[in-house]
Amino acid sequence: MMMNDMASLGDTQTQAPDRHIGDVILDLQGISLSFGGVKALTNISFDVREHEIRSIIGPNGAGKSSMLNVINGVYRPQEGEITFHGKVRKDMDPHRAATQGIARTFQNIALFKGMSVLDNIMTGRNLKMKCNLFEHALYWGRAQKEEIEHRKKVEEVIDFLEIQSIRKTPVGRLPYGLQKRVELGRALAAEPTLLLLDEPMAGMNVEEKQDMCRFILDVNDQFGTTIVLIEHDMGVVMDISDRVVVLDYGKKIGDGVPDEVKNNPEVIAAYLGTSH
Amino acid sequence: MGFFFEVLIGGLLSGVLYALVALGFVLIYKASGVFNFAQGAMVFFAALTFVGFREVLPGWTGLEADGNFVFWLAFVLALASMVVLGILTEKIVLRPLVNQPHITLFMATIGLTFLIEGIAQGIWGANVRGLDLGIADEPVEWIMESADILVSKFDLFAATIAGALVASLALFFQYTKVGRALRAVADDHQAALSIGIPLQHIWAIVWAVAGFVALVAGLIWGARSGVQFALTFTALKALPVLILGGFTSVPGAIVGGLIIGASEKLAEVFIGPFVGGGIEGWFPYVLALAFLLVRPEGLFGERHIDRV
Amino acid sequence: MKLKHTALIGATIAGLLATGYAVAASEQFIGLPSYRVGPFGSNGASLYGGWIDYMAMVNERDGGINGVKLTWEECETEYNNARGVECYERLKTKGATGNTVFQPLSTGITYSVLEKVAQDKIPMVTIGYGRTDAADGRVFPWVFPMISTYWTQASAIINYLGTKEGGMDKLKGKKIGLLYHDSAYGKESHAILDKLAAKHGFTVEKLAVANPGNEQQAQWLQIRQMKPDYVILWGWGVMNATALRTAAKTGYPREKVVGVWWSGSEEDTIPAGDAAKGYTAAGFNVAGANYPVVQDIKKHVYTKNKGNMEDKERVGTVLYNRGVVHGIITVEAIRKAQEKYGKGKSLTGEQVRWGFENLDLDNKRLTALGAAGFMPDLKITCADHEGGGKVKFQQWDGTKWKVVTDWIEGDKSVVRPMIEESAAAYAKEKGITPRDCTKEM
Amino acid sequence: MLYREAGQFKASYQEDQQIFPIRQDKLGFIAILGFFFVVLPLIASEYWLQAILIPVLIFSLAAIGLNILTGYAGQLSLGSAAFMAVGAFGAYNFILRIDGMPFIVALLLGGLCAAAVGVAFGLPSLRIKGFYLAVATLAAQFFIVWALVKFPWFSNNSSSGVITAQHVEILGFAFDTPVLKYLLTLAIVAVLALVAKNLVRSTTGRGWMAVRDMDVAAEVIGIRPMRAKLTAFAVSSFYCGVAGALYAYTYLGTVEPEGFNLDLSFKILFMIIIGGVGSIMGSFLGAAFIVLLPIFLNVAMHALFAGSMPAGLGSNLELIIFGGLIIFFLIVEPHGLARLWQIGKEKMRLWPFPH
Repeated sequence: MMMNDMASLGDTQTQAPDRHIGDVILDLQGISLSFGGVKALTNISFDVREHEIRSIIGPNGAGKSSMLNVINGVYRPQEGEITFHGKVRKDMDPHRAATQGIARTFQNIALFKGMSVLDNIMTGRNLKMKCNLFEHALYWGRAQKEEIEHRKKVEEVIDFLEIQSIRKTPVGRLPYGLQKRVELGRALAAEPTLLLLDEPMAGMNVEEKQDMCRFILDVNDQFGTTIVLIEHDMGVVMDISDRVVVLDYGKKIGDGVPDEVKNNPEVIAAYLGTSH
Repeated sequence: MGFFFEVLIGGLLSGVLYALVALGFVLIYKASGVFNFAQGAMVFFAALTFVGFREVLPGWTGLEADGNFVFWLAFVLALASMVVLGILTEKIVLRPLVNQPHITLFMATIGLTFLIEGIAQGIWGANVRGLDLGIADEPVEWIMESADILVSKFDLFAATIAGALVASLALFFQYTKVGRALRAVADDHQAALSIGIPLQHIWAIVWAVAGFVALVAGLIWGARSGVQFALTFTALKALPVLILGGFTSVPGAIVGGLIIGASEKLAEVFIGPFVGGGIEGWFPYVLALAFLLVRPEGLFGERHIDRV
Repeated sequence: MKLKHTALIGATIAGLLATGYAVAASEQFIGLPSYRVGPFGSNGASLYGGWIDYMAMVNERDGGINGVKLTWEECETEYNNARGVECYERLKTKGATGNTVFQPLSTGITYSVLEKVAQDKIPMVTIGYGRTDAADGRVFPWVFPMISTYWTQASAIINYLGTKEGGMDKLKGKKIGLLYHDSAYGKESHAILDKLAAKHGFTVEKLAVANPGNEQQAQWLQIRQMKPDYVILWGWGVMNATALRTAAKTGYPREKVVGVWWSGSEEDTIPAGDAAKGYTAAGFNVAGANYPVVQDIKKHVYTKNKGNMEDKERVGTVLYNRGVVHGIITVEAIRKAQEKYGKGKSLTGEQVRWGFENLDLDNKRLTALGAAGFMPDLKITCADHEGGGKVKFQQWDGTKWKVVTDWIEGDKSVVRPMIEESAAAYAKEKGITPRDCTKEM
Repeated sequence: MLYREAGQFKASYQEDQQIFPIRQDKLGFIAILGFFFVVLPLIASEYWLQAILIPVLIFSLAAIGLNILTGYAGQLSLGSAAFMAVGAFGAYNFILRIDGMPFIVALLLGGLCAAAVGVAFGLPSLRIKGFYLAVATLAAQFFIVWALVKFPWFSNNSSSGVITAQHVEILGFAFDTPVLKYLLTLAIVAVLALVAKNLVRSTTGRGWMAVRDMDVAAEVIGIRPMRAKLTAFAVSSFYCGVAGALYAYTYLGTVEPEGFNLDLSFKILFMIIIGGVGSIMGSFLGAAFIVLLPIFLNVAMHALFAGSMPAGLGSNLELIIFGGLIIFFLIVEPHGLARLWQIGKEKMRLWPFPH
């Protein structure tokens, strides 16, 4: 376990929480993905266990984001088999991934710029809201009750992420760091079992990074959410990950606990840019 | 079968004229991302200005009204007016609206349509005028005699002019400095700016060139059905061409024009009678729509892949 | 501050009262829902120009109608229904007695105010357009589709073709193409031509042209294929010039193309250039500036520089003269109404309506007006709001229109029953009890 | 000082989610409603009611419809007028062909016809975006008008394709005077505006906006872009359809298919751009602006230059000023009148102590 380095990152986290890494919930076997002849991913296999923080690292263009896109159904791999919660997935699209409890954030912030923070996070609850168009049109009655009920959940997320003061601000007006946080909030509002984070700390200063790390660990910790994380900051990755998978040019070149990966010669070569 | 080819050829030649109007849209969209709805009004403005100058010049200068000199002088003056209009549009309308959403710019060009229509008729009056380019609009006799297929001399002339225009525009963009700069701008505004291409300068040039295209289109359309307000409706003929050929492709405008022209005529003649006729108004749009469903990027557009 | 305010209001009221008083004595207000911009602006400018010039002439020459000066105000409709309704409402209350006649020169606007005019008691006169079955004055007391409706005109065109062929019986077996504007206006031609085709034994081939009609390659190639004996051109705006150009292009002789009156003005032939030569069109008025009435306008209005036309060359064109016809009919109806309700008085719309309904412009009166041969004689009755039903045919010689026939009448025995049938259906749908015309005076 | 929200605390989410969380706004709104429902019918002239207020209300409704589609769901449409036509002809045929059809039901059914047609023409939006879609919606514009002219059944075989709206009667009460027609229009528009407001602040509306702002992200959090786009097309066309039916029944009385032409579609688009994209209130402001501006220009032109200028020039000058003002307006406030209103309110909040 990698809990010993925690103190340096999260100032509030001093004692190791009680986490049980469970069974494999997501298993990818022999995934290959190509766009019009260009191979993005070649024969990649790895698994994700329940409650763990699993990182995907690799140089630019290694296929990390493509990997996330495969997991939540944005891209469909040409080859390979994905098993999620013990069931082999056949057809997949992002909507179905969402209904199965997969939520994610994006490398380039993909918030709904014209909407307020509150509304953005509320959209995360949409799958859990059952009223139909006509009830919405009438509003008073079931729709309002539902709205208030889910507002409570959303306010919990807002409290958790400490963004109470910007609740009603349109997200387009927020600074970058806060937007990233709101995006995390939107994903959390869906109460996912599997959370995919695509470079949640890119472009942040040290302080913001620390905050974000703390939130990720808290999510993992308090809600038991399984997290798949893409991140460039090696320090952070090695600190908070349970296991790390390393991609380069669409191929897997390393997989294991951080220490293992750190000392893998192929990984070192890839990062230093020497021969493959 | 002869009739089929007659309709087909007539349609293709009409299509060239649609392409001519569509070309103006493409130039501006390519360079500045503006869907310039005022292109139709520009066609009207250009033709009316030309005819207007042709009317008043003999009085001002004492020149012979039907002479070649007056024709070309009026042409040059009309062209100058279009260039001024293009530059003013860029300066007064587009520059302040830089970075606004596309739809805002689109709306501004509709506002511009009213403005141009008002100015054109305010200056030259609302009278409907004839325009004679000296080419009779009658069948080419030897084709008529040998194959009994009707091909209009005027349409052939118009197609030649359009072809020459496209060719010269292609050369202009390929081989001149301005042309290269324009292509750079079309590819990537930011990148073009960063290597020192004066974006707004380019825009002004493009609007002026679009004005020139509008003038040519206006003369040909004006000779066909008179110089009158209805010239603004030529824009509606160009829109399906645009979706078919792609907003950014010059060859797309030409090929799209040919396809739309030919298919709408064939549809009117061979499908029209079964549904009561008059389907030319909507058929090109439905055709373009059906095509888009299969190929959303249009005939020559680039395939767009969403990156997340 | 307050004092100033009160003073201002007082002055305004005083001003209003003063003008109201002055107007009441000697003015008759006519609201003009004109259009001078947009696709038909050219047509509107000529027509309203002629109308305004005629009224100005009556004011200048005669000092008004029995001393009652005509006043008018234009309201731009852009040929748009909603704008037309706004103009109708705006003009309604202007002048001493409100607007006393509404003539929108647009079938769309006619329909949009059709019910309002009955409520507001303002007669609506639609000369050569509008709702055809409104010619049944028993159902439509407030609407006057005068001189000739579309149906009468269609029938007159067929009669003209009959005379050209040398007798109506010669039409048997003939093929007539109908090139129509694909709209409510163009569709008016269908029912009547079908009926006449059945009666005379010819066939009608209908070809629709999509709005605006600047492309007709397909239609004329079809015409070339089906080789009709005549083509009736039922167009409007740019469609007419394009039709003539495309006819020339496809080699169809223009001598065999006959236009309706909205296809038969200089605005239609000039842009077509040489292609228009030989083309014939119907008209309930003719072109030409030599008629005494037009000469009077020139003398009393244009020499004083008070003319409405920007382009004086257009005085005497078909549409300009049509405007003069509008003026003559309006003025004569007011004159007629004054005979009943008091000469030298401003009349209400209701009173002017009576004038329209009892209008009788026989040839003697037309000669006195300087309009003999310029427009057909006309007699309106309670039941018949059309009144005339005669048209002349003019041929374009390349530079101007030349009258080629005398007045030709439509076939009332076919048209009138159709009008009555259609009007009865409307009355039933709307729950209107038709007036009993034997009791009207 | 009057417009101050300090001291108004929200104790529950319900209070926080009201349409007008600020008390002054609510009072102001009630005052406006009262003015339109009670005061105006008493003081407005027939001209104002029939020629201005009724069309402004009807166009507001159409603008709300287009705003739902374009402003909230981000799908540009140039076919609004055609959907109005479907509503008008739909309602006409329901009343004509079914005995005892109540007016309000026919109105809603007309709207539903428009919604169905709207969904059919909205299907391409699943694959086509932006201006390509906008031009594609022109297919709807031209096809629908053509079909209404071409098939005489729609106009009950009238020789010209024109329909005359039946008398409006609700529960035996005839709405035949301008005041009553105005009140009927106002009531329907007010209710539907409220419904629109409810929709856009609920999950449905958030779904639309999510698809508008970033459709890939919307799909990833479980919103179905297809459903969002098609419901937007349906609801938008429904609004346009009801507006079209009102256009026929409480405004013009007689309509022809060509009346619902491209110009009208553009006009409605102008209303939402000038009024404010993505704002219900902006739809009202935009409609008022676009209806009133040309009338104002016409009146002003007559007042200033009557007789001293050729009539044709006057009309063209109006057109020039209209076009110029639109461009000016887009440059000065690209977000529309609704934004100006908002800015005005922010200023009020600080007034008279801006710091």
